[in-house]
Amino acid sequence: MTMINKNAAQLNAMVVSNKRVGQYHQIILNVGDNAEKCKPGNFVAIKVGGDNSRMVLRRAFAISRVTKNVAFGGTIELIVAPHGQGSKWLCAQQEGALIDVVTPLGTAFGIPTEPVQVLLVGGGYGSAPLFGLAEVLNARGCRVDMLLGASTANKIYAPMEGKRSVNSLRIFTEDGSMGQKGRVTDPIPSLLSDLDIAVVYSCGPMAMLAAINDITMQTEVIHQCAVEESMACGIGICMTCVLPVANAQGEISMLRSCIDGPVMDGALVQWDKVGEVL
Amino acid sequence: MTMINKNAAQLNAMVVSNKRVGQYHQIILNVGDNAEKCKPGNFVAIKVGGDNSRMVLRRAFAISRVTKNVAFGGTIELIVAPHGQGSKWLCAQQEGALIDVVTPLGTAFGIPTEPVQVLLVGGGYGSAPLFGLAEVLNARGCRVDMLLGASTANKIYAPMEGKRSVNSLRIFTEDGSMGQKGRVTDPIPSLLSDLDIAVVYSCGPMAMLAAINDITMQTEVIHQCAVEESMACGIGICMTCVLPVANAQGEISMLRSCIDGPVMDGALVQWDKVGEVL
Amino acid sequence: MSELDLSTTLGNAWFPTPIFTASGCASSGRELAQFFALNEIGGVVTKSVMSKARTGRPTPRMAETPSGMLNSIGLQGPGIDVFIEKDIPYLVSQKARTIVSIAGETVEEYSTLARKLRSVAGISAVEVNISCPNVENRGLVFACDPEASRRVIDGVRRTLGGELPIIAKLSPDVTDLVAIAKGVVDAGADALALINTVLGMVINLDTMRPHLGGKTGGLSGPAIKPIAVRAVYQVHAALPKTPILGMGGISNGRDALEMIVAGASGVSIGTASFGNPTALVTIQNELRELLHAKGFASLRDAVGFAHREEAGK
Amino acid sequence: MSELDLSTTLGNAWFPTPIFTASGCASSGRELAQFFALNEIGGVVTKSVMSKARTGRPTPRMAETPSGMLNSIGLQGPGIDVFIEKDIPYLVSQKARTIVSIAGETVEEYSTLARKLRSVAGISAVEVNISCPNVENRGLVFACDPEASRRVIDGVRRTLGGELPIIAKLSPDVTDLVAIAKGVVDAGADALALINTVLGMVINLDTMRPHLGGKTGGLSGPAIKPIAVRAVYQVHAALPKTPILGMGGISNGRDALEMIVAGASGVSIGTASFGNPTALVTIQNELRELLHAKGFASLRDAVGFAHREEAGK
Ligand SMILES: Cc1cc2nc3c(=O)[nH]c(=O)nc-3n(C[C@H](O)[C@H](O)[C@H](O)COP(=O)(O)OP(=O)(O)OC[C@H]3O[C@@H](n4cnc5c(N)ncnc54)[C@H](O)[C@@H]3O)c2cc1C
Ligand SMILES: Cc1cc2nc3c(=O)[nH]c(=O)nc-3n(C[C@H](O)[C@H](O)[C@H](O)COP(=O)(O)OP(=O)(O)OC[C@H]3O[C@@H](n4cnc5c(N)ncnc54)[C@H](O)[C@@H]3O)c2cc1C
Ligand SMILES: Cc1cc2nc3c(=O)[nH]c(=O)nc-3n(C[C@H](O)[C@H](O)[C@H](O)COP(=O)(O)O)c2cc1C
Ligand SMILES: Cc1cc2nc3c(=O)[nH]c(=O)nc-3n(C[C@H](O)[C@H](O)[C@H](O)COP(=O)(O)O)c2cc1C
Ligand code: FES
Ligand code: FES
Repeated sequence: MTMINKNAAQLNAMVVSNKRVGQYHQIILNVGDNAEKCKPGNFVAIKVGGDNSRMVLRRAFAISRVTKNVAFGGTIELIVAPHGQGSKWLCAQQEGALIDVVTPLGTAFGIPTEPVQVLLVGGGYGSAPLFGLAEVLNARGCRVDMLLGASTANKIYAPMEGKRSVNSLRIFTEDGSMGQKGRVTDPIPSLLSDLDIAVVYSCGPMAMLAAINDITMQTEVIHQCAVEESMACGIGICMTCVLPVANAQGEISMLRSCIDGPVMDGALVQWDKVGEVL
Repeated sequence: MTMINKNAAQLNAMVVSNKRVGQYHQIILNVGDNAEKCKPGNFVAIKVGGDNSRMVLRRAFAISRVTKNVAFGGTIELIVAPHGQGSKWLCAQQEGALIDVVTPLGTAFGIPTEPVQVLLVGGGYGSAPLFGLAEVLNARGCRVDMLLGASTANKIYAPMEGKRSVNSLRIFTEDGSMGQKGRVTDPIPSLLSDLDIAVVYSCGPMAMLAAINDITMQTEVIHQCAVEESMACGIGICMTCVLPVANAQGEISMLRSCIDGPVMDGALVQWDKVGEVL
Repeated sequence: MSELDLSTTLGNAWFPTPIFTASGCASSGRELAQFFALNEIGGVVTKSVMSKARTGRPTPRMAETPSGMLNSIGLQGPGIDVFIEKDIPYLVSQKARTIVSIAGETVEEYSTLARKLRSVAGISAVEVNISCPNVENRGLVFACDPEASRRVIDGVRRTLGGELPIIAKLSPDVTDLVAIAKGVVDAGADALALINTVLGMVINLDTMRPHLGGKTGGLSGPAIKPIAVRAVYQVHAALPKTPILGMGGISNGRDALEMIVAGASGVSIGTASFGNPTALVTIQNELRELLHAKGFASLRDAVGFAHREEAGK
Repeated sequence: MSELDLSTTLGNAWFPTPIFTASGCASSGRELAQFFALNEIGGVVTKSVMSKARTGRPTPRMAETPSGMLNSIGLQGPGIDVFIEKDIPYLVSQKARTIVSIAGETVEEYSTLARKLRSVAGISAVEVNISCPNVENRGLVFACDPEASRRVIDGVRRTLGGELPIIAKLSPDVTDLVAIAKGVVDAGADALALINTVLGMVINLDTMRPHLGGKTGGLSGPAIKPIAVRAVYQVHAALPKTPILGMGGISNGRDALEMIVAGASGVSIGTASFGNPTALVTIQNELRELLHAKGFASLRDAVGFAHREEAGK
């Protein structure tokens, strides 16, 4: 039996840097040797608000990139949107601050054993883990095309250095303020029929993932998506983060997106039943 | 009818400096013009813990000294013991931080109209308001003798510059680590019989105030003491900070130490009934 | 935006805004007047007054708890006669709309209090705090006993006649809050105040005994907000026509709006004023802005909005 | 200090320490085993299991609240058969002392669950979670109805025989907790677990509806600690011989000690594990140090210490 949370550790990570990038903060944390265990798709759970905080739950953030850094040992990068009190607190942490993290958590993106052609689709800060994923796929010899979308330009996260591992990158904004005007899902049907894509990897809002899945279900293409459900614990003990997923036999059960996800096989997720009683 | 809290205002005060002094922190806050309304004996109520704090109540601190400062306008000084989470948070605030304060609150020490001889007795951080008081009394031409006591040396707060307004200062520690070994109350009976003292001013733990009052009650000497009861609001609306006090007719009622105190006539406080049901 | 109609009614009493002090958290009003004009808010709910003067419970009377506090005041107060003589005229002089909170140890005491208030000018409504021990029945709190609750309200209703609206203030420490609410409404309450504090305790680890002089105390503040919202929602669902004065942990405009869409026609602010003497006006301003931002033309449209039918169901 | 005796008993079951997981806050144990060895703590209380598999309530199932959270899981689980087949052997393999929590919708279902557990090796006690809607009686929660509570415990007692201790887990959402406690002890409970979550609600101001899929949820975490301490203190005062497993907001050693001196023989840690996966061991270490610092020779001496006679009274 595989051990749940088997790579996870709770540790105090130092903030190595914290920079604003558009509407997001790029935060680099020193997690030492633990970085070696972090794979694209995994996430960290962070204690927010300091000692006297009224916030009792951790916040989940995707690990965007993992680096082996000479000065600090291993570091992980997060791309954080200042949303509510907890993420705002995180975005306000300065270099040198110590942060209580549990990492790495959750499933990772599956990497093809063959150098196939893949499509990466990200919405908003959902692009964060895709650049780290692209590096791995690229090293495996895959051809990586990427589509990023958001409502507006400064919600697009697309760092310069990230583009190196990507063969093509197209950007879509709903207001047309960057790249093409429209939705990131618009070009997918033609891409899937024109190119020989084996896997679509996606990360972003649930509605986007569901829309992508509608498209891939018409094809033979595998859809690996990183879902985002509210999580109270991040380690599988609370049962709050569930969504309906079928197994190979077609039996549907409520799986925990923190340990059976966030990366899931899109074809098995019962998108129309998310948020319903089974 | 006098207005309750009539000088009080809620304002954001900047931390001008924060220095460790023995076991205490000397914290100077810029309160602008409001400083002019602060008198020895008054206190401030401070919001602690920042935006997401689970601490919902303000913390009360005596105003130690008031200064007119060229750079900042009016400042007030606090002497803070890092006791629990709230006071520790305050002691950790750095220069430049903005702090939400309500000030000045409560009654002030009564100042004699004639230049009489007075004795000031402080326990622990209770000495804080006494130096500001000494300045005022000194300016009025009073002879000011001061006794300070604490369990041990670094709980004695007796700043150099404060001593200027004091004719004599004697220090007592229970462990003998500074000044004389013993209690601050020990010398009071002989001082009251040897010197022509008109008023004893006291500030410190309730047990010390009660002990002083036992002594002054044997004499004609007036005892003005600053009491310290747990306060939820500091402004007279919650009724948590009460203690039994007689009026001129001898009728006892539960007075609020935040608006009818902290400075009270020791002779009227019913020391033996504090904490009892009337 | 200044056009947005914030006015509300509790029974036949009209108030320009839905923001009230909470009983026992504004003393007699004078103390807060330094921080804002008392007629700027919806109204002042006075500290519960009894027929005789009371010195209350022993100290310590408070303990801070995570996102809340316990209090054990024991209804210290001057008694109804001094209250009518000294406190009401002050509130009237400030043009504050006043809801007088009364508390008793017997059904008769509540009626006596109501009788004294009947002829007093300048009162908008009477809040009947039934979270008091009933000395005639083993000290069982009135609000925890459906029959005793009814009898108190019935007595007050008969004494007051039809003029002044009665707001019955209930305790959340019961198995079936809706049943108690229905009982007091049947007995003549025009409106309900929900919720009083939740019974709690803190142990002092220095003395190794209960920290409060009165051992147990009432829990208030943000910690109890989810309990209060649930209470208001449940009772509004069962009694949609009965106005509710909602309270429990409201500290900002969002909290106030949550309570209003759950079913409250007005909200009382208690503990938040201890942390922030200007809380009432801040919350009132935030609520106005939020209602506007959410597209409501008036407060009235927002009351109970969370209960609306789901589209397509 | 390592000498300090932390051991405790609940009925005839012995545990090396008084620190337990809380039902529903440690799943089946495996998830936490990465963070500490399950046999290091007093024991694991498993998620309440029902006779059939259940998918539970719709999402969202949680909302954070000031110093607490609401949950609405709806007892999702694999059903007793799969549980016995898969989860118990794992816990046994880890040498974890195990308290199995059971939940039912009818009195009969509880007895059925007890019957299945009777012959299972490696169980230290059964916790009976009676905070479930009684489908035979208008969905009224068993724990809110003294008679239904008694009947559940009575049925489980008869089925189990005298061997396994029964811990009845009560809800704080009742008018008279002591009466319910007495009833279930009369019916055969060896110990009590106090408290389950407090019913609450959060409104989502984006959708302007109750945030949780199940509308209401259970409030847990530090916010409810004063309610839990009060409940434990009250019940221990009334039933000093009945061991109590105390819970509700315990996040550090001081909280645990507060609960113990109020009258708990053991404590369960729920929500704190969500914020801190190593909470149980941290709390256990802090408790050991605190007991030592306060001069206790054993945990046993501290249980109920806040109730001791006052000197000279
Ligand atoms: C697996 C996973 C990966 C994520 N990766 C990222 C990322 O890379 N960058 C990023 O900016 N955000 C990411 N999020 C979303 C992030 O967790 C939320 O924005 C954050 O929890 C909000 O906390 P808050 O205190 O700022 O907001 P509040 O709204 O005040 O939070 C209140 C509660 O709701 C929960 N919550 C609120 N929004 C979300 C959400 N969108 N998803 C899950 N829980 C939520 C919080 O955790 C908290 O418990 C991720 C979420 C998950 C589950
Ligand atoms: C009029 C007045 C003047 C004071 N002046 C000073 C001063 O000059 N310097 C100084 O260091 N301290 C002073 N204190 C005490 C100071 O208010 C407390 O040390 C502080 O409130 C403790 O808060 P905490 O969060 O650190 O401790 P905690 O113990 O965590 O506080 C918990 C709660 O208890 C209350 N509380 C705890 N201890 C006291 C106490 N001794 N008095 C009143 N309330 C208490 C707190 O306000 C808070 O609500 C004064 C208190 C009063 C009433
Ligand atoms: C210090 C204090 C005193 C109170 N006194 C009374 C009272 O006299 N009568 C009453 O009906 N409620 C009283 N309450 C309860 C409040 O009116 C209110 O119902 C409760 O505190 C919840 O609101 P909050 O969380 O905003 O404080 C008191 C509450 C506090 C904190
Ligand atoms: C997510 C969650 C699930 C829970 N599930 C159960 C359960 O299945 N059975 C039960 O008896 N109690 C359950 N509880 C209640 C806890 O066991 C505990 O009584 C309560 O949360 C108070 O403790 P805490 O504040 O330490 O969490 C659950 C609590 C939470 C937060
Ligand atoms: S977040 Fe707790 S089980 Fe997934
Ligand atoms: S502290 Fe609230 S009345 Fe004095």
